[in-house]
Formats: sequence, structure tokens, C-alpha cells
Amino acid sequence: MNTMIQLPGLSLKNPIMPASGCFGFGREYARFYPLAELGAVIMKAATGEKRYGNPTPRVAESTGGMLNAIGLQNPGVESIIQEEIPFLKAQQVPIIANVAGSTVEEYVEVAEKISAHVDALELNISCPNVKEGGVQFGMDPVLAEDVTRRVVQVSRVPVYVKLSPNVSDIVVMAKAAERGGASGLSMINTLTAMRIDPSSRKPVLSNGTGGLSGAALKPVSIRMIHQVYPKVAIPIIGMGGIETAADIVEYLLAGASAVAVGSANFKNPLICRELVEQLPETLHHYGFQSVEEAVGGAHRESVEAGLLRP
Amino acid sequence: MNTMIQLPGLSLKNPIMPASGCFGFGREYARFYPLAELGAVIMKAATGEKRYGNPTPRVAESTGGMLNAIGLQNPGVESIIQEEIPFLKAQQVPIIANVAGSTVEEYVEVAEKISAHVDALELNISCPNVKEGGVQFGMDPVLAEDVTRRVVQVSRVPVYVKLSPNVSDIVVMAKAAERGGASGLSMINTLTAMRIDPSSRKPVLSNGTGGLSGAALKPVSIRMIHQVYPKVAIPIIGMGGIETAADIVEYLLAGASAVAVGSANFKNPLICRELVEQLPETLHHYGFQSVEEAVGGAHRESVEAGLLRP
Amino acid sequence: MIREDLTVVDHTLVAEDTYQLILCGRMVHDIKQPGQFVHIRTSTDEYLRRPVSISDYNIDEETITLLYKVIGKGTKALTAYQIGDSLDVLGPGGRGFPVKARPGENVLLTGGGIGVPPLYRLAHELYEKGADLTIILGFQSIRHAFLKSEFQQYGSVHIMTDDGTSGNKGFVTDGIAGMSGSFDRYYTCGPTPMLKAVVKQLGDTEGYISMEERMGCGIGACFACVVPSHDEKGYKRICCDGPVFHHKEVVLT
Amino acid sequence: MIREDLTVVDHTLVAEDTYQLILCGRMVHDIKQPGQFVHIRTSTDEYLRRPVSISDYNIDEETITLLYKVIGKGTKALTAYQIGDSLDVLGPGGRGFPVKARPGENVLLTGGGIGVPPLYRLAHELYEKGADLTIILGFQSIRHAFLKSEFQQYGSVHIMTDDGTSGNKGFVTDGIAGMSGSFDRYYTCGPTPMLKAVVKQLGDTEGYISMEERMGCGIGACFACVVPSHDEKGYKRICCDGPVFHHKEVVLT
Ligand SMILES: Cc1cc2nc3c(=O)[nH]c(=O)nc-3n(C[C@H](O)[C@H](O)[C@H](O)COP(=O)(O)OP(=O)(O)OC[C@H]3O[C@@H](n4cnc5c(N)ncnc54)[C@H](O)[C@@H]3O)c2cc1C
Ligand SMILES: Cc1cc2nc3c(=O)[nH]c(=O)nc-3n(C[C@H](O)[C@H](O)[C@H](O)COP(=O)(O)OP(=O)(O)OC[C@H]3O[C@@H](n4cnc5c(N)ncnc54)[C@H](O)[C@@H]3O)c2cc1C
Ligand SMILES: Cc1cc2nc3c(=O)[nH]c(=O)nc-3n(C[C@H](O)[C@H](O)[C@H](O)COP(=O)(O)O)c2cc1C
Ligand SMILES: Cc1cc2nc3c(=O)[nH]c(=O)nc-3n(C[C@H](O)[C@H](O)[C@H](O)COP(=O)(O)O)c2cc1C
Ligand code: FES
Ligand code: FES
Repeated sequence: MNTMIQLPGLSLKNPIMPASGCFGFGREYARFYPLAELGAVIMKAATGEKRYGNPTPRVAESTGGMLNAIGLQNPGVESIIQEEIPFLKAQQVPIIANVAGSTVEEYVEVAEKISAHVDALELNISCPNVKEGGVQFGMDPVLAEDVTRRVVQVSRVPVYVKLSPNVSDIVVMAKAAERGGASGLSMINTLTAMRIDPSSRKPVLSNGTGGLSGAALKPVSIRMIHQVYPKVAIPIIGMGGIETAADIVEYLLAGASAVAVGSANFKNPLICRELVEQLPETLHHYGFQSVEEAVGGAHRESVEAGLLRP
Repeated sequence: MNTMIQLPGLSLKNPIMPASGCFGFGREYARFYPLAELGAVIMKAATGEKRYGNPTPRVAESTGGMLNAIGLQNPGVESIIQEEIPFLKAQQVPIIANVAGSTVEEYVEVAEKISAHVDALELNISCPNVKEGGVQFGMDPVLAEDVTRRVVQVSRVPVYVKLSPNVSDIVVMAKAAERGGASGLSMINTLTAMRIDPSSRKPVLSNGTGGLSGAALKPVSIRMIHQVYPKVAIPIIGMGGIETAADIVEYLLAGASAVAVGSANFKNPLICRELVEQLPETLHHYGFQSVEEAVGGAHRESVEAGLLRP
Repeated sequence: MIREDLTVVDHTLVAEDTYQLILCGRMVHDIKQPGQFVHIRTSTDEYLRRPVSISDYNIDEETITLLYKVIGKGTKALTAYQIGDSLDVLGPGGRGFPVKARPGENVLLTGGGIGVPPLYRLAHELYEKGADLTIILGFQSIRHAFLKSEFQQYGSVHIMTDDGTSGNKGFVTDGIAGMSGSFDRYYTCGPTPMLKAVVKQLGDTEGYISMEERMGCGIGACFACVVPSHDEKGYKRICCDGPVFHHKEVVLT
Repeated sequence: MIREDLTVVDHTLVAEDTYQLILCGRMVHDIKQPGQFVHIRTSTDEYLRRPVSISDYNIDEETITLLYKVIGKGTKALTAYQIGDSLDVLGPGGRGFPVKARPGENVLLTGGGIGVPPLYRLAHELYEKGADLTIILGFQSIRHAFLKSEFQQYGSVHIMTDDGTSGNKGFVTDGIAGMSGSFDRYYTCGPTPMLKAVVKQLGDTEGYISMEERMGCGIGACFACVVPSHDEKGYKRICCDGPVFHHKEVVLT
């Protein structure tokens, strides 16, 4: 089974990577399995300066998913370049840097610095957990196109724009990123959500709102990727609630060329490795000879959907 | 325990009602318990003419929720007035009519006709499952304000505008409805979503996309109600994934004055009755003397959120 | 129609991936016709119940017999129930087969795969009315076949398998084509493509078909399970107007 | 740190809503210090594991003893595990208490509620090093108290209850205030407000506190569990830099 996939800047031995923010900078998971087994690693967000993030509690559970409001805590781009990237490089795995910021200038600065050390950038214009910057760029197509263009100009590697699901029209945002020069899309970040504790009468997260991730989000993400796929010419990295190899096939069929696994790493720290192992058999089970063959498959089938009873 | 709540046009003995589309016109559930036990009944959507809706399959499951693409099937406003409303009237329960349409004219026509026979209207500008009309009014504040104003003009009873979660800024939509003259808001309808079957390689629903409802949606709905509550002066009917009396308290704390229960009726046809029974004790457990006292509670607590270990 | 916690009194594997589940409770007293179904909550976290036909029942023992095949999550979850466990069931639902037969009438029953179970009680009742039954059952292979010998007490049974490992090789329609003589009436249950083929093949013969569709409420309130119909309303709900329809009532697409 | 399916070898109610759970597996060999914890997947559908301190362990029998209190969904789910069941556990996690004691040193241990368990193994190890232990345990009431007599083998135990139903009425801080003499070192675990009060009360005495916070990964990757610290980095992760900290390392808010 051929699980290789070629994406701008990325030659992946398989389409599976851990999602940004759910895998730190790889050190902790490297104690469980060799990171070289992964298609690539997407690092935790980098900002210009170090950030402490939001007060705790920062995570909560919800039915079929979880909420987080980490708030882009990270040691800052310089420290990531010096302390974290060398470790990841030594693991022999392609690296994608997740770039965040509060202003266009900060995005540009981070992108310029970090792009010299990684294989691709994931431009995070979709973090719902910070007061300024982040998601505002991801909700306005004009801002999104602009920040994408300026980051693409300075980046030495291809840029994947990470879209927010918190929008009325995801296709408009995807096209804005494409016009801005994005080499690919990363879909999707978390959906803004809240839980209130009836005992304390307050939101469970200190930040009030947080981002919903996990299986609950999957049908929203699949819908958005399915909408965007026929409207853009650039590849999509799909994510949201992936837990099984069949989920990955669902993402490929919707139009993703590769996938990222986030919250499921918390359930099972070995999940990415297990999915890498299981994917070939699962693709085979559903009649595919390669990953590539499955990509966008749902757009090509012409038989009517219906109930066929065995 | 005082579970009464007064809303424009509605004097509810308790804040619990079945959500539109999940309870038909009440007949089927009336075989399980007297509808008079409910706060009110929200009827299935009414359109100008009868509609067949979408091809089947129309429902699917997803983690923590379900997808539907019924497509506003209904017998048309005249038939509803003649065949269905008399039955509901005889049950001695306040009636809310859910008004849908493809054009402003259709909304106005349906609202004018049906408002003579019910206690309030729920203006459905948020159905994601029809090709024209429906949700387009719910995604554009100008259209939303306009259709609300015109419906309010002809309606003999208060109008609650049912908002869609598929928007970038729910507050903008809520304010548009308020400006249009809405007496209240109904939040929220389903989130557009999709599932793809890896075996058939096609979307599970014939319509492709469907609306996500159920517990998976709850944190999104709570977030939106929490955002809107301080920004409008009109009451909110909250819904999305309600399954327990504690869920209802969560909705009240976020800012809802009453709630609707949808998909959970499919799990358990007696759910609304059971919630009516359980609510007083649950409110008491969390230290409330009445429903009213809980409404918007999360906006008033000033102690820090945090982890208090017993 | 009631919601009741039924008790599992028996649960056995009867063919590949196919189980017989016997449930006990008061619900049995509400059954009106063969071909009705129950709507089962197979686990607590799912929003949709699973419809399963009543294959047989016993009023005295207050038991209902179901036969189900493991397809996905819900039916898989069902396999975990053990004797003594209780299961949340809504039922009996819908309208079943009208049991019409005069002594000596030739009646055809055809079932495909997991469409076979509801025909079992029907065969019993038609037999008691004196009908001459021809029963054609289609399965994927011998490994998937069940109820074969049980049906034999009520009429002449013909097995068709896709691979010819039991009975004749072919579809139930091939079986029908091989029959001599004509039928006064037929009853059929199976996947929609099979129903279509059978209805076409038997032309104007009075026929009753049992349909299936994904369901929401299972009681007629949500309009998930509709099928286009020839009457003025334009649709039928499989869960309450069906699952059994006269073959001219509905439009098979 | 490994992920392992541990086998339940004992599970008993020891106080109101409080259970002792003994698990068996190879993981025990990786334990380095008292005060480390395990991260438990209490049911299959949850995204977040639950951190529970290791209260005691036995290398020869390969067992780990936990004590947990039922708080919400996860701990409620734990109660369903029976002897012989296997439980998905990640651990041992974090850095525990540094076991520092010279013979004759006066060492204070204070625990509040479900903060008591990790002190148990610590008491054992300090005792073996010859320390003189004063142990103050706070509970809501006598119904919630546990491990009381077990601690007595290692030092002088003082119980404080909120309602005075056992020992003295009051908080652990009232208990500390009532002690004569000073301590060379203290160790404490309990709710943050208690930790704050204890740290304040004991001023410059060398102290180690065990903290808690909602966790995501439990291994240091997600930054869910941070606490502000006085060092240049500005934060510590409770799951891997802690849960035990020197009282001057972190900022208690
Ligand atoms: C009136 C009626 C009677 C039936 N009688 C029987 C019976 O006696 N024995 C038996 O084994 N099966 C019967 N079925 C089919 C049975 O309902 C499905 O096989 C079952 O719902 C599959 O559920 P799942 O979770 O295992 O599969 P999944 O594919 O995981 O189910 C996903 C969703 O699709 C629905 N679904 C999947 N297949 C079908 C189907 N064929 N018909 C309707 N809904 C479906 C499920 O209910 C569920 O909502 C009947 C169906 C209907 C409508
Ligand atoms: C390092 C550490 C050691 C602990 N040791 C023990 C112990 O030995 N015995 C014991 O009974 N409890 C211990 N706890 C607390 C225990 O983790 C919580 O009581 C438990 O997670 C509650 O889960 P729940 O699903 O029952 O409650 P819920 O309130 O339903 O949990 C919701 C979420 O909040 C988290 N959460 C709730 N309370 C706490 C808390 N106090 N600390 C951290 N997360 C929390 C849960 O893990 C879960 O993610 C420890 C916590 C930490 C951080
Ligand atoms: C704890 C946590 C932290 C995250 N941090 C980031 C981040 O720093 N940058 C980013 O682009 N996305 C971040 N995400 C979003 C994930 O990368 C991913 O898009 C989302 O969680 C959906 O995938 P999942 O359902 O598999 O978790 C974070 C998600 C979680 C749960
Ligand atoms: C099968 C189904 C049909 C629905 N039909 C309608 C409808 O006709 N009009 C409407 O405004 N909302 C409709 N809804 C949305 C619900 O009223 C409700 O807003 C939504 O399902 C969220 O609530 P829940 O999570 O409790 O189901 C429908 C939902 C379902 C599941
Ligand atoms: S399943 Fe709801 S109407 Fe048939
Ligand atoms: S829980 Fe993830 S860093 Fe501590």
C-alpha cells in the first residue's frame, strides 16, 4: 500500500501528523515512539515573544469532545528555534511550524525567522483563545488575504493557512487564503464554545470561552472540507476529531490530502503511531490502492447514496 | 419551586418545550403523556405550500449528536391551521408556530395566516437543509432585519427569531433581529455538517449536508447565548443538546429564559415530561428558588472560576 | 405503543453475524399484526434508536422474538446484552402485514437476508388461515441462512443463495421466475432493489411490501422515514403508515 | 512513563464516596518518588484522562494503590471497575516529593481531603529515614476520614474535621497553629486555598507542596496545567515539572 503523499514543501511517507498544540514540540511523545514514523510533526504555535497564555482551568470536557483555552502559551520564536527545532530535526521527521501573532508585523516576523528552519508553515489565523489577533484575521477575508500574502512574501517555505470554522462562509475564507498565495489549507481549528458549571454558576474555563475539538467537531470539519475542495486548487490538511483510520478515509474522501490528529493524543498518547500502522489495511478494506486515490473521492462517486441492505 | 416564566405572548407554567421539527404537531407524543404538562409546544415548520422535503436518507448519527436534512417537509400552512392546530388547542398548551419560507413574501404570508391561531411565532431563518430561503436570511443581518420587520408587521402575536449558529458573529444577527422588532430570540438551529460513509464513498445523507444537533452542539449554543444575552434586551429561548435538568440550568445561567428540547425526544419520547418533573429538584439542588432567579446567572457571579476540591 | 425496559430472556447466534434475541415484557400485548417493529435504544449515548422487526411473539410467555444482523455500531452494541439484562424498547411500531387468506389460496412469501424475520410470524398466521404457502428466502450464502427449517412447517420453502452454497444459486427473483402457476397474493420484505424487482415481476398481483429507511423518532413525528406515495398527501412515513404498504401505495425509487 | 492496561486486584469503599483501588502491572517499577500520579482513562468516550495520586505501591506484588473520591463523571465511572477488569493507565507521571530527612528531624505532613493519599507513601519513607513525623489530616467530617490508623504507625496523627465529628474542629491550619515547636521541613497536599494558607503560615520553613489542576495530556505537551513560577520561564507544568514544588518555586494564586 502506497501511503506516500507529496504536498508543497512536504514529502510525507504517510498522511498522518499530530495537530498543533496537542503535541508540544514532540519531546514528550518521542518517549512513546520514534517520531520518524509520522508523516510530519506540526509544532505548537510560535509567537514573537514568549507568552504565558490564559489563567487555568484551561481545559474541560464536553460530550464527544473537549474545550481548551490555552491561549497560545509558548516560549517565543527565538527559543523555539534554539531549543526545540534542533531536537525535532534530530528525529528525522518533516517539521511544520505553526505561526501566530497579534499583528501582521508579528506574523511576518515569526514567519521570517522560523521558516529558515522548518519544511512548511501553518499560518494560524484561527486561534479563538486570545483577545487580540489570531481569529480576527481568520474571520475577515480581506485581513486573511493580506496576512497570508505578507507571510508568503517572507517565508522560505510553503505556507498552509489554518482556517477557523467560526465563519459564515468557509469558501470565501479559503479563496482569500489561496489568493494571498497559500500553498495549502489546514482545516480546521476549534469552534468557539463554552460550558457553564451549574454549581459554580460560572464558565468552566477561566477564559470563559474555549475551542471545541474532538469527535463532536468532525462532521462540521468534513462539511467544510467538502465545500472547499472543489473551489480551490491547493491541497488541504484535514483535522477535527480523528480517532480511527476510518475517520482518516472519511477526511481523504471529503478532499483532504493529509490529516492531523489533535485531542485524541490525550486519550491515547500512542494514537498517531497506531493510525500509521492501521491506515494501509483500512484503505485496502475500502478498496483503495493508495492514499492519493482516496483524496476527494466523495466528489467523484456518482451512484446514488442510499441504503443497501446486505 | 416556582417554575413559571412570563415571556412576550407566552405565560409558561414551566420553561420546557419540545423544539421545532422534533415533535411534529404533537399528536404522536400526546400518546405518551398529556401535552398540557409542557410549557409550550413548538410546531414543525410551516411553509406556504406543502413541501415534500429532501430525498432519504434524511438522518444519520455522529459522535454525541445526529445530522438531519428533512428539508422542511410539512403539509403547508392552510392544512396546519385546519388539521393540526385544532388538535393542539384541545391539549390546553401554549402553541408556537415555526414559520419558514423561500422568499420574504412567503414568510409574510405564512406568518399572517398562522398568527391568528397561535400564541407566538418562531421565525425560522436558519434551516440549513433547503436550497433557497431559510438560512440565507439567517446569515445576513440586513436580510434578517428586513424579514423580521415585515413578519412582525403582519403578525398578531409576538415573534421570536430563530438564529443560525453558522455565522461569524452571532451578536450582529441577534441585534438585527431585535432591531427588526423581534420580541425574543430562539437559539440555536443546527450547525451545517456532513458525514461521509467510507464504504459508499458518498455523504451519508442524500442531501449531502445536514444539520448537526444534540449534545455535541451544546457548548456552541451555550457560548452564543452567553455572548448575546448582555447585548440584547429581549428574552432568549435556548436549545441544543438538552438531555438533563442540569443542562437546562446551564442554559438558564447562560441567559436563556426558557428552553427547547429537540433530538433527545428521539432517544426517549418521554424526555420532556421527565425534565418537567426533575427541574424543580435540580434548581433547588443548585440553590435556586425559581427559574427566573437562574436566568443569566453566569453573568452575575463574581467569584473566580477555579477548582475547589471538597 | 409504549416505551418499556424489556428483559433479555435468550440471545443466541443463529447464522454468521446474525442473532436471535428474545425479550420479555408487557409490550407483547399491544402487537396487532405480523410485520410490526420495535425501536431499540442499543446504547445510552446514541441519538437514534434502531428499528428491528418482530419475527415472532408469544402472548402467554410475554416474549417477543427478534432476529438481527450486525451491520454497524448499534447492532454491534446489541450483541453485548446478556440474559437478564434490560433493554430500552419503544414499540410495537407501525402497521404490519394484513393477514388475508382464504383456505387453499396460493400465497407467495419472499424475503431477502435480514428481511426474512418479519415473514416468519406472517407465515404462521397465513398457514392457520389455510393458505397454501410458497416461501422463497434469499441469503448471501449458506453461512448466512437461518429460519429455513422453521419455515418448512408452514409451506414449501425454496432457498436462493448468491453463491449457490445452499438451495439454488441466484436472487429471489430468479426463484420466483422458476415457479409454475400464479399467486393470489404476495408478501415481501428485503432491500429496496429486491422489493422493486419483485413488485415489477409480479405485476398486478395483490402484493404487500415491507420497507425500510433510516429513522429518527420511529413514531411519526420527525419525517425522517418518508417514501413518496400516490395519494394526495404525496408521502408515507415508514415508521407509522408502514413499514408494510400495498405495492401500489408507494413509489419505489 | 508508559501506557499500560493495569488489572484491578482490589476495589473497596473506605469512606463516604471514597474508594481504594489496587492495580497490578509492570508500571510500578517506574515509580521514583512518593507523590507521583497516574493518568487514568476512566471510560472510552472521554477525551481527558483523570489524574490520581499514587498513595502506596508494592514492587514485589507489582501493585499500585490509589484512593479516589467520587466527584463527577470520571470518578463515577471508575467505581464500576471490578476485580479482574483492566484499566487503561498512563504513568507514573510527574515529580513527587523529595524524601529528605535526617534521623530526628521534625517533619510536618499536612493533607486535606483527597490530598491525603500521596502523603501516605511519603510518611512511610520519611519514617524509614528516621524523621519525627507530625501528621495533620483534615476532612469534612468523620464520615469522610480515611487512612487515619494507617498513618499512626509513622508518627503522631492529628485529625481536623470541619464539623468536629472526629479529632478537633477546624481546618488543618488551625491544627498547625496548635502545634508547639518548629519544623525542619513540611510537606502538604490539598486544595489550593489550603496550600496557600499553609505556605503562608509556615513562612520560611522549607516546604514542598503538591498541586492540582485540570490536565489535558498529562505528560507535558499541551500546557493545560500550568502554574506561574518565579523562574525565568515564568511557568511550571503541574503534570511533569510537578505536581510537587518547593513552596518558593511557584506562585499560588
Ligand atoms: C422497519 C424496519 C425493520 C427492520 N427489521 C430488521 C430486522 O428484523 N433485523 C435486522 O437485522 N435489521 C432490521 N432492520 C434494519 C436495521 O434497522 C439496521 O440494520 C440497523 O438499524 C443498523 O444499525 P447499525 O447501528 O448496526 O448500523 P449503522 O450503519 O452504524 O447505523 C447507522 C444509522 O443508520 C441506520 N440504518 C442502517 N441500516 C439501516 C437499514 N437497513 N434500515 C434502516 N436504518 C438503517 C441505523 O438505524 C442508524 O440510525 C429493519 C429496518 C427497518 C426500517
Ligand atoms: C496531580 C493530581 C493528583 C490527584 N490525586 C488525586 C487522588 O489521589 N485522589 C482523588 O480522589 N483525586 C485526586 N486528584 C483530583 C482528581 O483528578 C479529580 O477529582 C478528578 O479528575 C475528578 O474527575 P471527575 O470526572 O470525577 O470530575 P469532573 O468534575 O466531572 O471532571 C471534569 C474535568 O475536570 C477535571 N478535574 C475535576 N476536579 C479536578 C481536580 N481536583 N484536579 C484536577 N482536575 C480536576 C477532571 O479531570 C476532568 O477533566 C488529583 C488531581 C491531580 C491534578
Ligand atoms: C489543547 C489544544 C491546543 C491547541 N493549540 C493550538 C495551537 O497552538 N495552534 C493551532 O493552530 N491549533 C491549536 N489547536 C487546534 C488543533 O490543532 C486542531 O485544529 C483542533 O484541535 C481539531 O483537531 P482535534 O479534534 O483532532 O483536536 C489546539 C487544540 C487543542 C485541543
Ligand atoms: C429532525 C429534526 C428536524 C428539525 N426541524 C426543524 C424545523 O422544522 N424548524 C426549525 O426551526 N428547527 C428544526 N430543527 C432544529 C431544532 O428545532 C433545534 O433547533 C436543534 O435540533 C437543536 O436542538 P437539539 O440539539 O435539542 O436537537 C430540527 C431538528 C431535527 C433534529
Ligand atoms: S422516523 Fe420519525 S417520522 Fe418516521
Ligand atoms: S496536562 Fe498537558 S502539559 Fe500538563
